[in-house]
Order: sequence, then structure tokens, then C-alpha cells
Amino acid sequence: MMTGLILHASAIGLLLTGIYAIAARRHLMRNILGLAVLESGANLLLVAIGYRQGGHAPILVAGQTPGPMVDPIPQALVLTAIVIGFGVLALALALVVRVKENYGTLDNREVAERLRAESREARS
Amino acid sequence: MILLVTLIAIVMLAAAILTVTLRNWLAATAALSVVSLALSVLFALLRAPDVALAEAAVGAGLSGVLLALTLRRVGLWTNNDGKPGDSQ
Amino acid sequence: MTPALPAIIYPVALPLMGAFLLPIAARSLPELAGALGRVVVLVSMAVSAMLASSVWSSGPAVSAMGGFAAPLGIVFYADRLAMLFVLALHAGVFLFWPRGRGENAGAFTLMLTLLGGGSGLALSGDLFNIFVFYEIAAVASYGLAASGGGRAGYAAAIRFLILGSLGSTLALVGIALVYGATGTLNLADLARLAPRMLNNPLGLSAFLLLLIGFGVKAELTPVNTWAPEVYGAAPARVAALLAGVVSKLAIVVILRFLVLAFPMPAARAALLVTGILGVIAGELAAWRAPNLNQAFSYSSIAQLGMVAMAFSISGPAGIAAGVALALHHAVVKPAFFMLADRWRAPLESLKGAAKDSPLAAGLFVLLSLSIIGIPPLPGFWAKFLFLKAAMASSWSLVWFAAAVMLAATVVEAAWLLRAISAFYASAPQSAPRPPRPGMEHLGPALALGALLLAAMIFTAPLGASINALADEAGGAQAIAARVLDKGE
Amino acid sequence: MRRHYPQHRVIRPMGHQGNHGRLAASALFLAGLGLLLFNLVASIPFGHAPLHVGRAILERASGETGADNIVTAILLGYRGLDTLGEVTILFTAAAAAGMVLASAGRGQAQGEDAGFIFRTAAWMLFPFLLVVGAYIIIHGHLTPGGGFQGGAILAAAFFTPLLASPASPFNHRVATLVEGFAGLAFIVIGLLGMLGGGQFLTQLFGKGAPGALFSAGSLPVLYLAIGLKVGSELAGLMASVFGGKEKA
Repeated sequence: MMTGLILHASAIGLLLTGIYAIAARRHLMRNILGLAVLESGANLLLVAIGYRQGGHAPILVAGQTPGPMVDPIPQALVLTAIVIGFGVLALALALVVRVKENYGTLDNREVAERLRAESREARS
Repeated sequence: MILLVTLIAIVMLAAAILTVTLRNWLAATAALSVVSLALSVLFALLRAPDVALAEAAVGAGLSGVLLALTLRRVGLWTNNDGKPGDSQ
Repeated sequence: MTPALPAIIYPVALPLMGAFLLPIAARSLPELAGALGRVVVLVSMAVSAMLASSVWSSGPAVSAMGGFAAPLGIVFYADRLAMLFVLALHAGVFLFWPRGRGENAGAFTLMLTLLGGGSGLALSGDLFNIFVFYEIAAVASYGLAASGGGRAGYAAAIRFLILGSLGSTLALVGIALVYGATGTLNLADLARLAPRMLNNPLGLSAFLLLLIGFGVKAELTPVNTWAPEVYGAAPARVAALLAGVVSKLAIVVILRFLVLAFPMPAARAALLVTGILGVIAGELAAWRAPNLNQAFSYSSIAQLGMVAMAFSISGPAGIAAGVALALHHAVVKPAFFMLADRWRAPLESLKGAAKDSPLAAGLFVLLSLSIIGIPPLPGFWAKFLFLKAAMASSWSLVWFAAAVMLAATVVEAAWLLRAISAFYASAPQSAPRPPRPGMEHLGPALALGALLLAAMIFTAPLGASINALADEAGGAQAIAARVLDKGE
Repeated sequence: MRRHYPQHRVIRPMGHQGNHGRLAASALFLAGLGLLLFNLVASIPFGHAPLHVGRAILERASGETGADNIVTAILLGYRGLDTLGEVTILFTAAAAAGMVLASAGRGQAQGEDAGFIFRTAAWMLFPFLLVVGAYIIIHGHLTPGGGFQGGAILAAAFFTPLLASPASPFNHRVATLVEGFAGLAFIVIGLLGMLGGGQFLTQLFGKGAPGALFSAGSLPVLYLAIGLKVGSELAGLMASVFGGKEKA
């Protein structure tokens, strides 16, 4: 019971830390780190939801009668989510490299302001 | 189990807060890897060995390397004093 | 019992196969890469059309992936609603295929994955699987936003990516909550369990989290700040595709969630409120926008808000109105984006544009009349359906929404007329001539204009078809029975 | 050429003087959100997994798929389409990152060599990582691990030498070929399942003896395709962000 409380609280702690880093911090790199923390929180929450008191890992071992096992579905979902997260992270970093090259800054708000200024300029 | 979980959770949350606050980018990235490693231990404790393995390999390993390489490429590798124009 | 139709995987499988092969082909035959991609889209479109006609004639079809029956495995559920938007996506991808050859192979690949992911989004009947397909479409959109090569594209793309990933991760938390409460991810299964297990604060929070997540692509307030930036920075074709079709897919998915998994008034109210906010914020921002491209970006937010308002009305009438609004917008807005691509200058410098490019200006007038809702044009019927559904509802908030829509129509008409009067004004002698939309812009826009006129002629059968579609999509328990109760 | 941006016209909701107010407001907001979320999550009891669909899968997975690792049975069997979607996301991200970085200025900052010892170690690590990665992939249906984890290690195997001596070329052409055909193989195996009246991703071949290496029908083949695809994609992604030189 206590364990569950701690795990749920840590998952939510990770989620909130991530949201803070994305919403309140201005540096793009910080936003991306926050995204990674946020994803960790979601993953932990999912795995914790699938846990079962006294359950075994969902792998059959030859010659043993299987005991009660934890729910395998959240684990499969989290595996998928981890890989998705890495793909998004890699694309984000590639874009960061180009933004830095082109704007010389990685300050999210400054980039947004210059973007807005550029879209106002007449283009033909 | 409860002691172990508590200990790891504290380490993980502390590392997460460091990730979003540390001014040294390399240290912040390292802190993120610590989050992933702690998470991977928690996954193992929650009877999810597959997930633990993936989190360790992808979250702590590859993501960390990729982040570090990007920091080097955008010139934040050693920037730990935070120029005024480049707010963190 | 529902026929099993394994072939409904093709609209997903064919584009993805094409996407995997395209980079290889582009390395050895760079000049053929674009054509190859278009062929893949056409083949997939032909197959989808065949599937759609089978769905239209013999009812919805189901395919359980891997042969694992419904709640255990992932099911694809193809009804008229899903097939309609699959076809619309194919048409959009074909029409707005990026220009260029081998050097643009990256964009071609992304278009194909967007097509595969979007089709899966419309067809999938599994919560997490929908999330995966949504991420495919999202990642492809981030890439396409940057595909113009300009620096603004990179900046818009990274900001889009951060907002989008924040949303998706929150949606994942919502999925986790749903799974924790019910133990299933299958939407049909949820349709049976929801009245008992999700009709509580937990269910509402899960819906709100999903709404934030999927609302990013559906341009719902408050997670639509990316739209003007991306539509301003991305190539016009990408803006047309994202605003025209991809956003509609996202809102159709939200409709599916609402109908199947969250049949509670509070969830409807949440969608209605975001819709109202979107309409107000979008039209006001469009009125003040610095140029046409930005105005259309904001008005696209308003139009999707209208669709959200319509979908929040319970019963088939609301669904029919929403689908009509969505289809109309999917035809009109991409055409607007194509026309406005060259007309990004402030309105004063566009004076006399009608003289230089009469065809484009005329088309602009036609599209404007339809989006304002002048009677014989399809836009009128879409808005009329919405008003009818709203008046039939006993929910006073919907009446307010209807009033908001009428007010928004006035604002929209005002700024559109401002643009039109600039086009037809006589230019001062000294002024440089305004730029003209080229054939690469006019072509797709004319095709869409023709489609709009065709829809005007076939209003009656189209309306009957949409009504049948809405009846089918609104019956949650009937859908559950089709997916789950197989006469094995 | 310097551009001037209309700084004064930008509306900042709270300027520097309002920093503390914003901090307090966001702290309050986060605390409220946290409390709300916590209440919600607490209504999902810990240690009692819902096990509605999960129980059915736990009971039937081994018999229906032949895999001992039930997570693998889900990833490649029950939810095989998710896995296809996931490798597609990785593929899409790699394609987009490659496109974004296609003309980026390469090879300025990353020229320095890591030195002899690291270089030698990296090359010695290569066969070791290769074997470990391959082992994890082909035993994915029996033990923890599989295509993704093994693929990540394969990627590391190809990437470590690049890290040690950035001048060494990375063969993007081979990576493209491998990832393309591995993805194609996954879909083709899925479509082959439709031949005998089955549906997409219906398993091929016999299920074999439980616990044997050659068991679980087409699942190991799918995992091999995923391992190769993930490996080549990750390596390609890292190489393009890192700026490994293109080898013609």
C-alpha cells in the first residue's frame, strides 16, 4: 500500500517536473529535457498500474508451473512508448541544432518572437 | 522492498529536479540519465524486466549519448555560467 | 454479424511499404522518387475506394489483427465515417504532394508515413493503437513543417514538436488512467464498460487529458498556438494538408472517444467549451492578422472550433453537422492556403490583384461566399445543419454556441470582404504590381473549387449520405456489438 | 546584416519584475494539478492490476503464440500493429532528422579524435556488442529483451567507433538499405498471414516446442526484422545528429 503511494507520487512528481520544465523554462534544451522527464513519469505510472501484489514477471520458465503474474499489457505499452520517445527526442535535437545555427539562440521565447516578426514581413 | 523503493524514488525525483534546474548542461543531461537508471531499477522491481532493459539501453544509454553529442554541437558543452542573453 | 475484411489494413500497409522503399529508390533513381511516391498514393487510394464502396454497400467491416479476437488484440473498424476520412486524406496527400525530385525525398517519405499513420488513426479501434498512429502522423507533421528548408520552418517545427509531445504524453497518461480503471484498451469494449466504470471524475480527467493530447493536431484551444507559426513557415502545400485534412482526422478521433468511451454530459460540455473558445479566439485573431496566410491560420482554428461544437451535441444530428462542417472546411481551407501563398503581403499592397489574376480572385470570392454561408453553396448547408441540430437540442449552452457561431460568421464575412474589396480596388499607378499565384498554386485550388461546385449540385444525395454516416457512427452499442459479438 | 526586431511591441505578460509572481503562480498551479492527479491515481488501487484483458492474455498467450515471454507475445502477437507503428515512428523521425540536417554545416566542431586508447577500445568493443545485440534479439521470445533492446545495442556497436574517431565514415547507404528492407519484411510477413484466409500479422509456421530457440512461429523472424531496423535507424539517427561523414 505504502509502496503504491510512493510510486504513484513519484510518477506524478516526474510529470509535474516535466510540465514545469516545458511550460515555465525558456531554453529549448531545457524544454526537451523536461519532455524526457515527463515521458518517464507517464511510463512509471503505466507500469505501476499493471503491478500485482506478489506477481511474477510475465515470462514462463520451462519446468515451472506459472504463479500469478503481473499484467503484461502496460509493459508492452511502455516498451512502445520508450522507443517512440527516443524517436521524438532525436528529431527534436536535430531541429535544435538547426535552430541554433540559424538564430544563434535557443531561447524559446526569443525564437518565437523572431518567428512572429518574420511572418509579418512581406514575402512574395 | 518499501525501503528500497523509497530510496530509489528519492534519488529519481532529486535527479529529475536537478535535470530541470542545473545550469551546467552536461550535468543536467547526466542527471537525466540518473533518472532513467533509477526508473529502470524501479521497473525491474515492478517485475518488468523487458521494460527495465529497454529503459536502461534507450533512456539512459542512447538518449544520454545523443543529448551529449547535441550539446557539443550547439556549443553548450562547457557553458556553465549562462550568458545573460541566453537564458536557461 | 459483421464481415471480417482483412483488406482494411491496406490503406495503412501500402503507404508504409512505399515509405520504407522510397529512400532506397531515391538513392539510385533520384528523378523518379516523386513519381514513385505518387504511384503508391494512387494505388492505396484505389484500394481504399474499393474498400469504401464495399463498406458503403454492405455495412461496416472489422479486422482483428493477427487473428486475435476483439478485446485481446487490436481491431480495425471500418465504417463510413472512417473510410470517408481515409479517402479524404488520400486525396489531400495526392493533391498536395511536395514538388521537386530526389532532393526532396525526405518530404516524400514523410508524406507517405503521414498517409499511413493518418489512415490507421481513422481505422483503428484500439486506444493505444490510435495513440501510436497519432504519433506517426505527428512526427511526420513535425518533419513536414520543417521541410521548406527555411529557418522559420525549423523554429516553428521545434515549437510544434514540444507542444505536440507534451500533449501526446498527457494523452498517454489519460490512456493509463482509462486502462487502470477498466483494464481494456479496446474502444468497443470500453463502450460497454464506460457507463459503469468511466462515468466518474477519473473518466472525465482521462477524457480531458486525451482532449489536450489529440486537441493539439485538431487545433483546439488552448493547444493550438503552433498553428499560425507552422502554417506561416511551412510550404503552402503542407499548411493546406495539415489544416485541411490532418486536423479533421484528429477531431474525428476525439468524436470516437466521446461517443464510445466517454458518454457523459461533462465530457460533452468540455468539448463544447473548447469549441466556443476556439471560435471566438480564432475569428478575433483572424480579424487582426497581419496578412492573409495568418488570417487563414487563425480562421482554421475557428472552423475546427465549430466542428468541435457540433460534435459535442449528442445524437446523430450533431455528428452529421460536424462532418458536414469538417468536409466543407477540408475543401475550402486548403484552396485558400494555396491562393494566399503568394498574397502574403499586407492587404494594402494587394490592391488591384484581381486585374492581374482574375481567375484566382474569382475563386477567392467563391470560396469566401461558401465559407461565410451564402445559400446555394455547401457552406450554407453545413452551417444550417449545425443550427438545426443546436436548436433541436435541449441544452442551453448549445444555443449560446449557435449564437457565437453566427457572430463569428459576421466577423469572418467582414475580414473576407475587406480582402476582396482590396483585390478589386484599382491600384495606384506607382505601386508595384501584386504577385500572381502560379499554376502550382492555382491547380489544386481550382480542383478544390470544382469539388465545391460539384458538392453544391449534389447537395441532396450528399446530405442523405452524411445522415446515414452519422447514424452509423453515433450508435455506440451497435458498434460494440459489431466488433465484439462475432458469430464464430 | 542585422535585423531589427520590434522588441517594444512584444507583449510580455509579466516582465522581469513579475518573475516572483509568475514563479509563485506556477508553483501553485503545479501543486493543485499534482493534488488532483494524485487523488485520481489513488482511486486506482496499487497492486491490483485491472487484469481484464490482461488475465485472458496471460492464460492464452503461450498456447496461442508459442512465446514464453508474454510481453513479447503481446508486442509481436496481440499488439503487433503497435510495434509496426513504433518502428515506423522511429523511421519517420530518422527520415525527418536526416532531411533537417541534410545540408547542415558538418564537421566543424566534431573533428577532434578521441585518442588511441579509446579508439582501440571502441573497436574491441564492436564484436562484443554485436554478439550481445544479436543474442538479445534472437532470444526475445524466450527471455527478457528483444528487437528494441538488442537493436539499441547493435546501434551502439556501430556507433562507438564513430564516437572514438569522428573522421571515420558512416555508411548511410547500407543503413538505409537495411532499415528499408527490414521494415518491408515486417509488413510482407504480416500480409503473408492474410494468404490462408487469416488477417494481417496472423502467425506463420508452427509454434514449436515451448522454450526452444526455434519456436513461436514467425515471432522471432519479426523480432529479427525489428532488431535490424531499430539498430540501423538508431545508428543512422545518431550519425546524422553527430555529423558522421557520408560515405558514397
